[in-house]
Amino acid sequence: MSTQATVTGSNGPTELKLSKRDFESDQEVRWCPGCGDYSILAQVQRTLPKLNNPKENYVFVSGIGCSSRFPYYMDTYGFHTIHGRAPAIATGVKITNPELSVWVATGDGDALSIGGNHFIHLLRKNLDINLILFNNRIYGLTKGQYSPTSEVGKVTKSTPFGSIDHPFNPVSMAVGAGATFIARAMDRDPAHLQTVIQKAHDHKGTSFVEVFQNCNIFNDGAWAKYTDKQSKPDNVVYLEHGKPLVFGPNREKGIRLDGFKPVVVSLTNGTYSEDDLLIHDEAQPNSTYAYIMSHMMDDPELPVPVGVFRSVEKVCYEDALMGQVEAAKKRFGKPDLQALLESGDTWEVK
Amino acid sequence: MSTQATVTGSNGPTELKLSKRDFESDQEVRWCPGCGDYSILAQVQRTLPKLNNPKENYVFVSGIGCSSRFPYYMDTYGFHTIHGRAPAIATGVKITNPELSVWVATGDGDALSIGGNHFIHLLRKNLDINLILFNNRIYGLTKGQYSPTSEVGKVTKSTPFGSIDHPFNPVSMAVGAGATFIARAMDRDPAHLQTVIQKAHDHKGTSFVEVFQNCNIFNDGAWAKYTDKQSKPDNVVYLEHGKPLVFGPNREKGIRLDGFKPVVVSLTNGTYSEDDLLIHDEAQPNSTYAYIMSHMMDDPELPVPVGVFRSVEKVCYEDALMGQVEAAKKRFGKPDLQALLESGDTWEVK
Amino acid sequence: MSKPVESLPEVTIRFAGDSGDGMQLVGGELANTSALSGNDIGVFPDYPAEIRAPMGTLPGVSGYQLHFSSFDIHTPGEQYDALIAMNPAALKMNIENLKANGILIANSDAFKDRNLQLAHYDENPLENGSLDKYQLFSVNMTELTSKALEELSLSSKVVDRCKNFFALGMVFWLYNRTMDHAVGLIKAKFSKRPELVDANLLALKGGYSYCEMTEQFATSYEVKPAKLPPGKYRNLTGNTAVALGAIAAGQKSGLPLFLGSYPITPASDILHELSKYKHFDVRTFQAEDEIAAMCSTIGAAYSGALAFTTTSGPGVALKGEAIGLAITTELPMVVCNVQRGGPSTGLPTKTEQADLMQAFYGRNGEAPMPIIAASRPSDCFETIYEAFRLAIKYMTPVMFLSDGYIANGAEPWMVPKVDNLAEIPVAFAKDPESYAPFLRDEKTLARPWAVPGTPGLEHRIGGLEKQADTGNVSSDPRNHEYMTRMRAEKVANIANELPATKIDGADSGDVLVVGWGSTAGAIETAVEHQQARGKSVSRIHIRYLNPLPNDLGKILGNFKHVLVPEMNSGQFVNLLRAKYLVPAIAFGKVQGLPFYSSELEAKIDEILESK
Amino acid sequence: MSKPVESLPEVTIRFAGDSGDGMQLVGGELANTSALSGNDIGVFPDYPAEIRAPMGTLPGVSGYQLHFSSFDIHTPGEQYDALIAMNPAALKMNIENLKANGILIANSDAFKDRNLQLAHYDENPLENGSLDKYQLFSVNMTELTSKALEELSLSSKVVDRCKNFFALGMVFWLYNRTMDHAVGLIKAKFSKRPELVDANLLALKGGYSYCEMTEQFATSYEVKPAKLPPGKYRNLTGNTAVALGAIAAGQKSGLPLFLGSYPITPASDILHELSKYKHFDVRTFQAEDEIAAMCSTIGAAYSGALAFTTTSGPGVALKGEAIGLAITTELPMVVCNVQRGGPSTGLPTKTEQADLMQAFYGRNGEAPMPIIAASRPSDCFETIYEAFRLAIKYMTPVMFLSDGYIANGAEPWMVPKVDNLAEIPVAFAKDPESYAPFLRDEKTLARPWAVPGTPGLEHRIGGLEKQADTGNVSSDPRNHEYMTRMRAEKVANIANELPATKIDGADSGDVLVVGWGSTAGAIETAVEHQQARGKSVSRIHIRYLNPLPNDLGKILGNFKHVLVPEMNSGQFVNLLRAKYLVPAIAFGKVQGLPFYSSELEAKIDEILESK
Ligand SMILES: Cc1ncc(C[n+]2csc(CCOP(=O)(O)OP(=O)(O)O)c2C)c(N)n1
Ligand SMILES: Cc1ncc(C[n+]2csc(CCOP(=O)(O)OP(=O)(O)O)c2C)c(N)n1
Ligand code: SF4
Ligand code: SF4
Ligand SMILES: [Mg+2]
Ligand SMILES: [Mg+2]
Repeated sequence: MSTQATVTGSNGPTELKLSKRDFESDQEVRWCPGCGDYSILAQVQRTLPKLNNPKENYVFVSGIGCSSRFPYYMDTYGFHTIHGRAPAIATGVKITNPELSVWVATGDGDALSIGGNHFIHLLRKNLDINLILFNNRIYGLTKGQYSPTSEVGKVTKSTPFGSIDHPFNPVSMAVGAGATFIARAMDRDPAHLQTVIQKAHDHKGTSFVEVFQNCNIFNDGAWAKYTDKQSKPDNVVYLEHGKPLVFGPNREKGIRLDGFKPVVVSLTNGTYSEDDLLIHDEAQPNSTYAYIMSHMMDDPELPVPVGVFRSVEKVCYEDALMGQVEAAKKRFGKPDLQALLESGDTWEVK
Repeated sequence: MSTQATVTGSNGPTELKLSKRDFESDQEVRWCPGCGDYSILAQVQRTLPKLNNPKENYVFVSGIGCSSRFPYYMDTYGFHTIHGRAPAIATGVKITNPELSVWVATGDGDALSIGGNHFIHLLRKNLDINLILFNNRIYGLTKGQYSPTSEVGKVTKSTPFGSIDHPFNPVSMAVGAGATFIARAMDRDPAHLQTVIQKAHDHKGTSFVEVFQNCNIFNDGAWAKYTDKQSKPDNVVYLEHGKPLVFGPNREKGIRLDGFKPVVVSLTNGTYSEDDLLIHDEAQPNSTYAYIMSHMMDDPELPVPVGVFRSVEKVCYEDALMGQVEAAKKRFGKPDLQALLESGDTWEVK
Repeated sequence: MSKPVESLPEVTIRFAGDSGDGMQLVGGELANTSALSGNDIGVFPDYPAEIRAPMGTLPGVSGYQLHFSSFDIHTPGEQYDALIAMNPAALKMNIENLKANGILIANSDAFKDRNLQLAHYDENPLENGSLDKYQLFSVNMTELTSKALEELSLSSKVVDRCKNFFALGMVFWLYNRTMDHAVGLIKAKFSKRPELVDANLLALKGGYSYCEMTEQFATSYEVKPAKLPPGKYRNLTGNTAVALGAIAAGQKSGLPLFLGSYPITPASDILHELSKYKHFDVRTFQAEDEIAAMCSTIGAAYSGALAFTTTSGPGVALKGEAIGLAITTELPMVVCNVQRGGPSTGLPTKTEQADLMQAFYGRNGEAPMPIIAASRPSDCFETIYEAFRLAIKYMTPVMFLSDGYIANGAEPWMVPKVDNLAEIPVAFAKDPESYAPFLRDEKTLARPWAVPGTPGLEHRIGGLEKQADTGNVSSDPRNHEYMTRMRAEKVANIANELPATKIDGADSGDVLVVGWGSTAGAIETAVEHQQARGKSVSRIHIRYLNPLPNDLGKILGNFKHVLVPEMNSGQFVNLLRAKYLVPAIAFGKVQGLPFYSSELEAKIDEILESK
Repeated sequence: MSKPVESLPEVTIRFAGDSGDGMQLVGGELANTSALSGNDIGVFPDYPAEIRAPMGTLPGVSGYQLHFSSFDIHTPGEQYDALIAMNPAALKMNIENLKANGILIANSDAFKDRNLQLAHYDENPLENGSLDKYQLFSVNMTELTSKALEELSLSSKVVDRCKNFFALGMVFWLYNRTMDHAVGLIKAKFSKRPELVDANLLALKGGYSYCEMTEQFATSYEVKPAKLPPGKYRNLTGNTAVALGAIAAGQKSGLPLFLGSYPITPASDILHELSKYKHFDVRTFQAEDEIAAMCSTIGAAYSGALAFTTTSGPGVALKGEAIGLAITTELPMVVCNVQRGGPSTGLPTKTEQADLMQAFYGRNGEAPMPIIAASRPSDCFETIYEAFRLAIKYMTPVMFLSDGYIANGAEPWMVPKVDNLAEIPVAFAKDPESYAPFLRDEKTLARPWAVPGTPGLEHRIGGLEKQADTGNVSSDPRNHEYMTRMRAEKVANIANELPATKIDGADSGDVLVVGWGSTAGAIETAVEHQQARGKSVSRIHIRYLNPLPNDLGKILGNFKHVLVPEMNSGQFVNLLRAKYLVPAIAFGKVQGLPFYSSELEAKIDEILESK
C-alpha cells in the first residue's frame, strides 16, 4: 500500500511525528509471557510510525486465535472477526475505502486451515492488503492441536500417535495462488522483521508475510533451528534484492542454481566466489523463481530463506473496480435515479 | 488407486468382463446437446471396464454444477452432494472404506471457488482419491457467471464491464498445495483423456486431472485454441514420460529449459534436434519441475502442456491412519469395552 | 374476413415447450405487450433445473404463465383459458390445469414417435379423442414456420428456433394484441444477426396471418385496460425491483452501495442487475463463496458502505456464523434470501417459504435481527428500501425475504417519485469527545457508526462479548446478560414505529387469514371471493416478521379462527401460537408451487363449516 | 496436637488463582480424592478465554469449584464454605460468593503492590479489616513452599510453581483427606522430571504439616461417604462421557467409529479423548474446518461407519448447509454441540443453552432432525449412546446437545455393564431384488442403508429432491410434498417409542418446572427444597427435545403454572407454548453461568405468591 496521499490536514507527511506509543492501545496484552506474538506486535508498532500515514487510516482485521487478538493491542481501527474469515472482511473494507491501509493478522490455523480458501482468493485478487501470518505450527488458542503447518509425526492433543498430514508450505502455496508479494521473517529477528513489514506496506497489491513465531506453551522451539544463535547461521539465508545468496557463520557458504535446483557451495575452497552465486531477484516476473526459493524449505540440505521472495506489480482488484466505476460515470454521466427507475418500457395511466 | 485385491468371488480379475454399458445408469443424461461433459462421461465409462475393479467398488462423489451431475449417469455408487464439498465427503468415504475406488467430479466453480479449501487440503493429505476438474471457465448451472479460471476482461452476466479477477492456474495451485499426481486432458481428445483417466486411477494418492471442457452455451470456444484441429498443433504439447517435448503441425518445434525458463526452439533450422530437448519426467521428485510445466500456460509464447505433469509417491492419509489403527491394536491388544469403561481411578460402593 | 371479437375481463394463458423452445422469451413478450396495453398482469415463469434438459422429456418442459386483466389482479392465475403446447411433454405436464373447454394450441409437427415416447404417450393424444373436452387446435407450426421463412433460405435448425414467434403471432391475433412492441424486441434482441431479425419477424407475422387467413379460430378476444391508479408504469420482476430498491437506498443515503454475493438460483439476477449500475457507485463483488460474500459485506458495513448481500436458502445456511458476527458488532446491512425449495439443494428453480425459521434462528446463540418480507414483485422495491432504512437507523443487519415466485414473477409497477421516498439519514460519528463504540442512542438503542479514516475515533470491535459502552472484551456475567438484552430490545423496539396493521375486511369475525410474503396475492383473491360470497372472512398481511406489529395480538383475538397459509409445513403459525397463545391453524403447501386461491377458498370453507 | 474434627453433610470449596497457578490441577485432584473417599461430588471448572492471561489481572483468574457431600447432590454448589485465593485478583473475583463466616485462605505473599493494583485494590484487603465477616487465614504460602523445598535447591521459578500443592496440602488437612491419591498423581504426572516429583510432594506435605503443626485452624472437618447405589464408580467429565459413549456405540453396533471434527472450545476434549482409542477402531479425522468435518462425517455415514462430529455453536452454524444434506439423504450420524456463550464468538469458555433453536432450525428448508440433550456429566454417556441408537434405527442425523457446564464438570459415574447396554442392531441392505434407495421400512419409515462395495446395490443419492422409493431426482410437486412429510413423520414417530415422562413430585399441582439439558441439577435441588417446604411443586426433565414425548401435553395441562428455566432468553418455552398453547413462563439466565438453585427457588416463590 503506497498511498501517502491519505494524510489529511495541511501538514506534510513528515509532520505526523508518530511514535510507537501512538500505536499502543489501552488494552492489556494477554499473550503468555514469552510468546513470540509480543515481538511481532512491537515490530509493527515500531514500523507504522515511519510510514507517514495517520493512525486513523490503519485498519487491522483478524480472525480467531492467539495471534488474532492482535488488533486489540493496536491503537488503530481494529476488527477481531471470526475464525478464518479476516481476508474476506478486509476485502469489503478495502473495496469500500481504498484509501485505508488494511492489515490482516492471522495464524496458521486461521489462514491455512479454516481460512485457506479466503487466503488463496485474496492473493489471487491482489487487493492492496497486508497479511501477516503468525506461523507457530500449532493451534494455540484451543490449547495445542496440530495445524496445517505442523510436521508429520507431531504429537499433539489431537494426535497422540503423531500427526499424519503432510504440511503445507505456505510460501509455495502463495506462489501457486499467484501472490504478488511474498516474504518471510522471524519473531526473533526484530530488525529484519521491521524491514519486511515496511516492504509489505510499501508494496501495492496483496502482501503476504509469513512470520516464524514461537508458541512457548504448546510448541516451544518449533523454529529454534532457525532462530537460535548457534544453529541459525547454517540454517538461514537472508534474501536481499540484487545480492548473492550467502550464509554460514562466517558467510562461507552460498547458493547456486543448478538448472532449477538450488545447491549449496563452499566459498572457501577456491572453486566459487560470491560472483558465482545466485543473485536474488525479488522482482523476477517469472514466478518459478519464487517457487524455487520457497521449495528450499522442504529440502533439509538447504538453508531456509527469509526476506522478500517476490515483489511484482499487478493490477489491484480495488483499482480495477474503481476504474470501472469511474469509466461508467464518464460513459453514463451523472446518475439520475428517477430516470433509472423510469427506464425500460413504461406507460402512463391517466 | 491400485488395489486390485478388491475383486470378490473366485473369478480372477480378468474375468470381470465389464463393458462401457455396465457403467451407464438408467438416468437420462441432461446436459445441453454439444456439451463437453458428454465426452468426459464417455471416456470414464470406457476406461473403467479396463481397470478390473468390480462396479460396486466405485464411488463417484460430486458437488453442484452441470459437471456435478456426473454421478447420476454412472451405474456405480454415486453421491451428488453440496456445492464445493465433494472432496471432504469423499474423504469420509475413503477413510471408512479404503478399499473403494473413490472419484470426485467437480467444476471450476465447485472446486476452485467455493470448494478451494477442501481442494487444497485433499491434495495436501493425499488420500487415494481421483478428482476430475471439468474446467469450462464459467459457471454453467447458474447460467453464466465468470469463474476463478475465467480470463481477465471476460464479459459475463455478473461482469458486464469485464471481469477484473486474475484467474487461478489450477495446475500451479495443485503444485503449490503439494499434489502427488497432476494431469491435464481435453474433452476433445478422447483417446488421450482415457489414458489420463487410467493413469489417475493407477496412481496411489490424490490424482488431480484438469479437463478442458467446452460449455457451448455460456462459454463456447473457451479452449478452441487448444482443441481446434488447425490451432491445436501450435498450441498444445503432449507430455510423455521419458520423451522430449515436441510439438507443431509437423513436430517441428520443441521445448528446451533455459535455466528454469522453458523456451521454444525450432527443430528444422539445424540448431537443435530432439536430443537437445527437455525430456519429460513426471516422476521428478522436485516439484519445481511440475511448477515450471504448469506455468507454461501463463506464457502466450509457449504451448500448453497436456498429459501427466507429476506422478510421485507419498504416504496416503488413509494408509497412515489405518497403520496407526493396526499399530494400536497390536500394542493395546483386543479392545475390551468393559475394561475401558472401568479404566482410571475407580472405587466400589457396596 | 373480419371475425367477431369477444370481450373478456381476464385471461390466463400458459406457454409450454422444451427449455430450448424460447417459451420464456415469448411469454415475457406477451406480458410486456399486455402491460403496455394497460392490463394488469401477473406472471409465473416455471422452468427446469437443467440448463437444457434433454429435448422432448418431461423434466425438460419450460413454462411461462401469464394472467392479464381489465381489473386489479393479484396472482398469475390458476387454471388457464389457453394452453400453447409445443410438444407432447409440454402437453402432458400442463393439460391438467387447462379449463374445461379451454383453448389448446398444439404444435402437431412435434407429436411424432420419439417425442410421444419421451412423454410416455402410447398414442398421439391429438388424434385419439382424449382431448375432446378442450377446444383443440392442432397446428403444424414447424412446417408453417418453415414455409413463412422459405425465402430466407436459412438452415432448418435456425428456422426451427423461430416457431416460438409463430406461436406468439397466433396468440397476438387471438387476443387482439398489437405487434409493435414485439417487433421492437426482435429488432433489438437480434440486432447483431440481421438474418434472425428477418426470420423471427416473418415467423411472428406468419403466425398472426395464419389465424387471420384460416378458419381455425371462430372468435378472437380482447381484454380491456385495467383501471390502475394514474401514474407512470413499468413491468417489473421481483429481482429487478430488489436491485432498483437497493440502488435507490444507496442514492438516498448518499453511501456507495456494496454488494457481496455468490451466484445462486433464484437470486443471481440481483447480482447481474446491480453489476450494470457502476455509475450509481454500485460496487459488486462476486465472492469465492457465500461466507466470503457475507464477510465482505460486513467489512463494507464496517467501513461505511450501504452493505448488501444476496443469496438463497443454502447460502443463508453458510452465512449463519458471519451473520452472528454482524449482529453482535451491530453493523448495518441487508441480507437478502430469495427462497427456493428445500431442504438442502432441494428444488432450486421452484418456490418455497421454508426459510423463515432459519431467518430467525439460523446461527448460534441469542442473535435476533429484524426480518421483513416482500409480498409481490413490485413490493420488493419498497420492502428492500425499508430494510436498508431500518438497518441504518438501528445499526443492525436486516433479513429481507423474497422467494422464487415473486423474484421471477412480474407485474406492473407504478414508478415512484424519488422525492417521495423516505429519507435514509446517515450520521457518521465524528466527535472523539462524545464517542464510545457501544454507547447507545437513547431512543433507538443504536450504537454510533464510526468508520475507519475518521481521526480520533480509532477503536476495536469483535465477536467476543463486549462491555457496554466501551466495547472492550468482557466476560462479566451481568454485562453479558445486559448486552444480550440490549441487542434484543433494540430489535423489539422497532415495533413502536411500525404502521397500524391494515385489516382487509371487518376487524372481527369468523376467520382471519394471516399471510406473509408471496402468498399475499392468492390470499387476497381468496378472501375477496369469500367476502363477495358474504362470508365473515378478513385478512391481514404481515410485512414485518421480526418484530411483529404491536397491534397484532389484539387483532388475532377478535376472530374465531385464525388461518395461516404458508408455502412450508407451518413456520410463522408457530410464532403466532407461541407469542399470542392463539390456536392459529397451519395451512401448508410444500410443492414448490405458489398457492392457488381456490385451495385457500376451499380451506376457508372447511373452517367455516367446522364451526 | 490432635484437633477436633467436625462432621459436615456437604462442603463447597473454590480454588482461585492465576491461570498459571495450577488451580484446575489441584481442584481436580481434590475432586478425585473426594470421589474415591465415597463422597458424591459436583465440580465446576471456570477458566478464562486466554491461554495465559497476564499474571495477576482480573480476567486472568482461573477457578475450580468442588462440591462434595455425604448425600446425593446435583450441582457443584453455589456459595462456598471455603475459598482459596492465591492472589488479590482471585480474591476480588470470587469473594462475593463466599458464605458469611466462610473460610478464606489467602496467599499473603501475593498481596503485594503490583498485584493489588492489577486487581484494583487501593489497600491490602487482608490487612484493612474489609474481610472481617469471614474466617480469614493469611498464609505466606510462597515463602513456606520455598522453605519446604530448600534442600532441593531449585530455581525460584520452579519453587513458585509448587505452591498450588502446598495449598492442596492445607485443604487436605482441613477436610481430613488422605494424600495417597495425590501422591500417585504427582509421581505419574512428573515422572519424566524426578526433581519435580520431589518438589511437589514436599510442597503437598508441607502444606499438610503446616496445618498440623500451627495453630492456624482450630477445627478440621470431615464429610462422610455418600450412600450411592452399589457398584463400581469412577469420576467422569461430560466430555469424557461423550467419548466413552461413542466408543461403546461403536463396539455394540460393530461399526468402526468415525469422528470428523475441528477443534473448538469447549468441545475439543472429545476429539482429544477419542483420538487415543484407535485400537477400538476409532478413526479420528481433524478436518480443515467444520464444514469439512461435517461433510467427512456424511461421507463416513454413507459408507457404513458409525459417524460422529463434535463442535460448539459457531461450528454448528457452519455445518448447517451440510446437515441439511445429511437430513435429505437420510444418513445416520450424530452431531454433537457442546454449547458455549454466544452469539458469534461470544464467551467461548462459558456455558449457555442458546443453541436449541439453531438445532431445530439452523438450515434452509424443512429439515427436521431428532434432538436430544444430556442433563449432567455422567448422563452424557447414556444420552450420546441413545443418540447413536436412534440415528441408526431411523436412518437420520441426530443432534446431541451438551454445554460447557457439564462438558467440563465432573461427577461420580456408576460404570455400566456392557451387556446391559441397549443393542444397536445394524442391517446393511444386501439383496438387489428387494432394494430401492428410498423404500421405507413400514414401521420406522427408515430407508435402507446400502454401503458402497455391496454388489448389485449401486445407486445414486443427493441433495436434490428425490422421488419416493427410487430416490431418482424429482421435481414433481406432489412427490416433494410427500417426501417432506415422510421426513417429518419419520422423526415425529420416534415419540412412540419414548418412555413415559417421569414426574418428580405430584402429577398435578401449582407449579411444574420443566427443564432440559444441564439445568437438571439446579432444578432438582430447587424443587427438592420447595417440596421439603411443603410446596406443590413438581418437575419434569426433557431429554428428547425433538420429538417431544407424547404424554407431555397432558402433563403440562395438570399444573396451574409451568415454569421453564433455561440458560438463554427463552427458547424451549416457546416450543411448548406453540405446541400445547399453555402459558408457560420463561425464566432465562444469560450470564455464561449455570443456574443457582436459590435463583430458581426464588422464582418459584414468586410464582406461588402471584397466584
Ligand atoms: C468456527 C470456529 N471454529 C473453531 C474455533 C476454535 N478455534 C479458535 S482459534 C483456533 C485455531 C488457532 O490456531 P491458529 O490460527 O494457528 O492461531 P494461534 O492461536 O496459534 O495464534 C481454533 C480452532 C473457532 N473459534 N471458530
Ligand atoms: C451453497 C451454494 N451456493 C451456490 C450455489 C449455486 N451454484 C450451483 S452450481 C454453481 C457453480 C457452477 O459452476 P462450476 O462449478 O464451474 O460447474 P459447471 O456448471 O460449470 O459445470 C453455483 C454457483 C449452490 N448450489 N449452492
Ligand atoms: S498459547 Fe502459544 S501462541 Fe498462544 S499466547 Fe500462549 S505462547 Fe502465544
Ligand atoms: S450450460 Fe454449459 S456446462 Fe452446463 S450442460 Fe450446458 S453446455 Fe454443458
Ligand atoms: Mg498457530
Ligand atoms: Mg464451470
